[in-house]
Amino acid sequence: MGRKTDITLLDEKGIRCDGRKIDQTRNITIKAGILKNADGSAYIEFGGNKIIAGVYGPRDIHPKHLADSDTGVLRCRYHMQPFSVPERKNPAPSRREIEISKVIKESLQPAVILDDFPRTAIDLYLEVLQADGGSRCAAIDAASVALADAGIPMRDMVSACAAGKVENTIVLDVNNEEDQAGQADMPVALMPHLEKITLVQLDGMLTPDEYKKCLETAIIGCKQVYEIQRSALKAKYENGG
Amino acid sequence: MGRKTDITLLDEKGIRCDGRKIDQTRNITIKAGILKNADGSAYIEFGGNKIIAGVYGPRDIHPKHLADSDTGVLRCRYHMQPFSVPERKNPAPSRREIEISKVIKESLQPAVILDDFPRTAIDLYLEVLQADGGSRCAAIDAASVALADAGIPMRDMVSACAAGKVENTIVLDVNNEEDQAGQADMPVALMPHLEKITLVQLDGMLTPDEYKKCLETAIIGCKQVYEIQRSALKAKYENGG
Amino acid sequence: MGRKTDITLLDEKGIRCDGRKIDQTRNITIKAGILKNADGSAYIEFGGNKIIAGVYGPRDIHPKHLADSDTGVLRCRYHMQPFSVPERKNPAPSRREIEISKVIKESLQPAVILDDFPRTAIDLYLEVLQADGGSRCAAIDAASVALADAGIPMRDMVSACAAGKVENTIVLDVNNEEDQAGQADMPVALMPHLEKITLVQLDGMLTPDEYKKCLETAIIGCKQVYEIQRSALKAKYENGG
Amino acid sequence: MANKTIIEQLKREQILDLLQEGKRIDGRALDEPRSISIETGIISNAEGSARVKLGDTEVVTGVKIHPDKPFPDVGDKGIFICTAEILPIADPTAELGPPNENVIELARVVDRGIRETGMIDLTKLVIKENKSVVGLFVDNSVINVDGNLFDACSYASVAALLTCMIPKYELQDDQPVQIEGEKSKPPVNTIPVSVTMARIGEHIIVDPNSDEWACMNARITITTNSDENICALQKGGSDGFTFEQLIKCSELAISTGSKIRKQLEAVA
Amino acid sequence: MANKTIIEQLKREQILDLLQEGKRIDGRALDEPRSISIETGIISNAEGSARVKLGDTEVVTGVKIHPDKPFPDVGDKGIFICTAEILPIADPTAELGPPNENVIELARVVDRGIRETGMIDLTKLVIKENKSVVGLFVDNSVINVDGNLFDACSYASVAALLTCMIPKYELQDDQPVQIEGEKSKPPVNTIPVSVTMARIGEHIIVDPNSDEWACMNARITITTNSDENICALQKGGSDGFTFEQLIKCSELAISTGSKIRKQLEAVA
Amino acid sequence: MANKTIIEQLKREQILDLLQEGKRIDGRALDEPRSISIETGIISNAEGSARVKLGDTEVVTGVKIHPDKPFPDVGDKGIFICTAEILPIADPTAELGPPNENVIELARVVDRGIRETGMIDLTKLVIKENKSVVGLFVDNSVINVDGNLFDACSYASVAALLTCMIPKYELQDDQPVQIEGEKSKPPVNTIPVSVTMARIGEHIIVDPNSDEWACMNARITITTNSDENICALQKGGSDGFTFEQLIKCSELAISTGSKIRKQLEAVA
Repeated sequence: MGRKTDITLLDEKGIRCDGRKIDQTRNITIKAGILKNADGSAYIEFGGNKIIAGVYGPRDIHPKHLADSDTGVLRCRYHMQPFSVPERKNPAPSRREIEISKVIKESLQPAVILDDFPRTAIDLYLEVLQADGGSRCAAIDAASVALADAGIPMRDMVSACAAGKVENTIVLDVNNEEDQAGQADMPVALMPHLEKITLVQLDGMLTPDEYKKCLETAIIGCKQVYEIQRSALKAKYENGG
Repeated sequence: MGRKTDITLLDEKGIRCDGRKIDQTRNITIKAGILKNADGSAYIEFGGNKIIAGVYGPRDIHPKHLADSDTGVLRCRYHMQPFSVPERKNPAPSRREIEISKVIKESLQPAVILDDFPRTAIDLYLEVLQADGGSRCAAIDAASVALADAGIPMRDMVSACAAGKVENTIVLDVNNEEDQAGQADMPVALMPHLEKITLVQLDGMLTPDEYKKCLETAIIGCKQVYEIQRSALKAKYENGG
Repeated sequence: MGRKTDITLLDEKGIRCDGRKIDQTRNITIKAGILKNADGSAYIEFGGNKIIAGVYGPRDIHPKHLADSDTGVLRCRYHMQPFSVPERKNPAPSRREIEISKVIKESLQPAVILDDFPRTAIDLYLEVLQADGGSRCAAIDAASVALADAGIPMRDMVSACAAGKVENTIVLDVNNEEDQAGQADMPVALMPHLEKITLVQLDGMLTPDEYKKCLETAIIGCKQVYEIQRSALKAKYENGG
Repeated sequence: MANKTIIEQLKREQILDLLQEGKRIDGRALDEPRSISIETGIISNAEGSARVKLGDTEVVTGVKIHPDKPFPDVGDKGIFICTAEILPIADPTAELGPPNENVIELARVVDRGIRETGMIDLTKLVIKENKSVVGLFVDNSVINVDGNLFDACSYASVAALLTCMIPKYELQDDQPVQIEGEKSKPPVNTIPVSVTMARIGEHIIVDPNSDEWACMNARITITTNSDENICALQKGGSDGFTFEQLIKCSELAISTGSKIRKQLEAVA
Repeated sequence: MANKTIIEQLKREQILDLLQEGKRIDGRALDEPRSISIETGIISNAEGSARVKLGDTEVVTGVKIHPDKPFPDVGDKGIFICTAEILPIADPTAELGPPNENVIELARVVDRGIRETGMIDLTKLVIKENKSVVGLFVDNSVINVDGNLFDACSYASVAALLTCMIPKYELQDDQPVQIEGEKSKPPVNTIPVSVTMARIGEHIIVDPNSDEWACMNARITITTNSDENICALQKGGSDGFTFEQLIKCSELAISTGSKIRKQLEAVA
Repeated sequence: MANKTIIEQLKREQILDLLQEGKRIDGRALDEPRSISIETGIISNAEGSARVKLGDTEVVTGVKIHPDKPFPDVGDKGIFICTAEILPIADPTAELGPPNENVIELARVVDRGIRETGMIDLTKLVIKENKSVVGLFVDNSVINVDGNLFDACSYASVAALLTCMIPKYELQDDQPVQIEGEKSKPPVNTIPVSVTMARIGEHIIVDPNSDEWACMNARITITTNSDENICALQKGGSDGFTFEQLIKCSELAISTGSKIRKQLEAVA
């Protein structure tokens, strides 16, 4: 349920409060392999989001009873720095962070081939340095690149982008102002080649038609993100990373 | 130490604020076998108390170093729902709940035959849906039925009821108003056939004579409860439970 | 950074607010072997500090994965009683107590010969009954006696005393008033025979010359403390302890 | 953890075989939820309460109401918080201690489903703007687990809210004080209905029981409001959905939800 | 856990054999507590303090006093809270970390014994009704364990309370401020004495030491006040008592308590 | 724990052999810190921020500023709190969960180094004495570990503080309210520089990297201010220093610190 705002969220020419068109994402840049110690890593700037993804593993699990003798286990922690948000965040993990960690994990599990690594874990850490609207999608986008950078075998990439409703119009990649004031925000993650949707959530209100439009719009965004993820990995390996 | 009250706790005809006589318990109903998943269970309404007891076990103990190679272990958790009391209760276990869990466990241990189940635990969970005066006695009464329902071998039932002092008179089964305003509350648990008292606590002030009278009164109450426990188990098995 | 005070911290005759000279420690008494159950123990009064040190071990470590197959492990807990300070202290260990536990452990490690006890721990517990300025030094002094009392083989004693700056003068053993108002406080621990400094911290501001003077002064204090530690152990064994 | 026993594998094969024939293990149609029983007003210490059975999944829910400080920046709205706990009596694998990620997700999805529909008009729960508001605390205690806790907790929360009575408060001496005897029904805008569906193989089933839950590929919970709009979604599980499957799920959520809403409306 | 070693079994047999002859392992009579030594005023940072030895069980206790908000509904009473901790120096098996059920029971039984006798007149510790009251925080630190911590902590708490000095506070600007130099003795109504007894076989013994504690069948702690009435009871241990044994325990608690009370009165 | 592998032992021997020749494993002189790169203003949600690389040790630090109640007894000073966290991406051995003793020491040493120099004039951060002050919260997130986190976090904290902008607050209705658009530079008295040295055998080296950290005998962190006085010290590690070594360390801290301070001054 949104709050009132004085900002013009969408003008008569279809231009949004940050100058974007309705089918345009914010600026996205991804860089692979940015951490020395991690087995794989990536840094994403997605609008105002600045997020580092780091991967360790496959590695042994402690305590052992959490291990699975048939398959590897993907573990995921989404974590915001105290300074990443306007109001300083308490460093202890919030319930929101724990839920986001879980939905991110479940959005990536379908892509990661874990069967080759029984009794081990792949640990994925997502560190939000600066948070803006859509941080879970941005985190998934960086995570997918970091997993690939770590050499983890994958069925497909996972590319995420939200769509939403602003002034009764379905738009791509809702930003923070739009989310605060807005009518609906639907983060989506897609395996672009397998055409499987591995994350979908919704806050807001959509008619059945809007729901369909919103999904379609988000999928287009995911595919745009996929190209940026590919380029990031390519850049890393062309630079002999 | 009680608080002042405007209620007439005991009138000249020996009738208490809720209409009971001094040697009368509140309404008690017990139903055995009410949960699908638990190995044994019971539901009790005892005055305003509404409590579910569930038993799992004998089952393996984790972590293993808590197991005992000579005998089984009885574990017990008394837990109040947030909505069970007038002021919403924080869901984390309070010190009061931890102490009550311990005294309930120690009131049941003498009855439960644990030696046949080395290295295992019998887990007893007491979930208070609605709390009124005397909830620990009510919990023990339900627990005893749930343990029997789970087929745990027992030396005897354990039947519990409080007695107390109201207007300088020893009365059976102190209710919440009497406890708040009252002079003494003494919960007692009894193994009716073995005539052993396995729980006794006291808040309040009693002369040595009153103490004796109070114990005797509580024991009479326990024996009344025992008949209700028996009927509950009988009803279950007659209904082919 | 000190606070203002009305007390004359150092008069024209070089006498301090508690009547001491600049090179004089507060009263120190140490008694070895004061606890029945502990393997070794000591009680120190050092100015207003009243601290009990107790040692258990070498003993098995739980959980086992914390054990070291090559050597024993020294573990240390510095803990203040709720009533040990003017404002009642929350019983949970504070960050300050955790840090002090660590620096005390590292001040004693060089003296304790751990190699003879692989897979075991020596547990050192420091219980502050009453806290005054310089409690970490007093704790180390008691700890060293308690370790010796427990028969733990040691390369040397560890003797601790602070020096500091008051009214631009370097003084021995800063007390609480001096610390509050004062310019610098530097706790130091010394192995007197091996002439190794195993603890040094500083809060305050010292020129390089003052720093040297302060270290020298503290070392003199440590050597005085050492004599008291020796006497305490001697007294214990002469009394057939 | 995920070590599937042979019995579990056989059960999955059996469930899949039946689904090929359009049947479910307990005889239901694919789009058929289990029977729902709702009892309200069962906890006199709570301002609202309900006991809901969804098949053998069973929940007791209480609504506690008390005045509170508003959250910063939303001083013009009351507080609504929904929690969930899986009691250790509910399931042999339930864990004691702080809630794990599954329980946190459960609570947050139930909370969001109700919150995002705007079921309760929180602007009507203000005692004094920016100073003091009414808080509604909805606590779900799961007492028996047989799959699909999301919907069971959601129905119990909605039923407890629909039947709660809100005390009246006034500021006296800057402190909120309850006015004895004046209670009112909650300001209800719409009735949210949560419908959880699982994908097993290529089949979409409504309201999975615990055998189905254990072998599903992915799940989705969709909450709709009285206008049959979609107000909250949550995909879960370690696999995904196709676009077409997600459209089908939304249709099922609306059609199934509409029937369940009638049952919820009847308790109010 | 409960794996009793052979040594423990032999010790239990020895203790039982002696009890048959009316003797105890340390030579005491069955109704004889160990010697009690009480030192007070030992912690200058505390408003009251005591160090108590009950045989080789040893406790240091401090009373801290500061103004606080009253608990809701009891705005006309000061606050009294009693805690206990078994320090890791006290016993090789003492655990670090949050208190376990034994330590929680210890603290609550000691607290209740003192509270239920009404030892301190809390109505005299009000600075301003419903706004600000005086809080007494009694913290027991056990430094050596040799059985029967209940009584040792109780005596130390009572001795520290009897000798504490309560600062005077006034509200200034709605904040409680301490008036320098004005301190008073606590408002004492009665002196509680806790007596803990164990049943070993059919024998009841007073003040069990740790060997006796390890092999008892059940225990009971009874607190009496200066009028020799019974104000608090707590049964513990994994077995029970007969009615006759409980009557006998109450008589022992009164007779033994009366002697110990004289020793506590002497410290005030 | 401390089970040193053969590889670690060989590395220690190699490091010691090189030190005998006055050389280090990465080619630096004994008194030479690694190169330091400092970027500021990188987090727009923070009032100040910095990303510092000290060799391959890397830290991101943010300063958050908000009004707060002053600590009791220091109502005439603002609040300064510095924390540190080693993120799990930073090192394969980093632990999740509450900070362990190493992380607590790290945070407290960095905090004390800055606090004891009096870098920020906290008396200028008072909104209303005893009522409301400005709080500076400096949070260090270590993102890659290659030894000597103390200095990396200290430089990042100082750089973030030097470049932070402090909002202006006024009391309105007893509540601190931010005045839009009015921001000022922090009141800086001096620039603290932390220099950490390790003793390996009899050699003192500046800014140990992680190989050196793993095999050092003892370490010391010395913080100096702009006047080249010594303001904070922390010895660590399981061995000690001689008096002469400690004097040498203080000289190295001043000479090395003086160069690093120029680099920090340049960011302001």
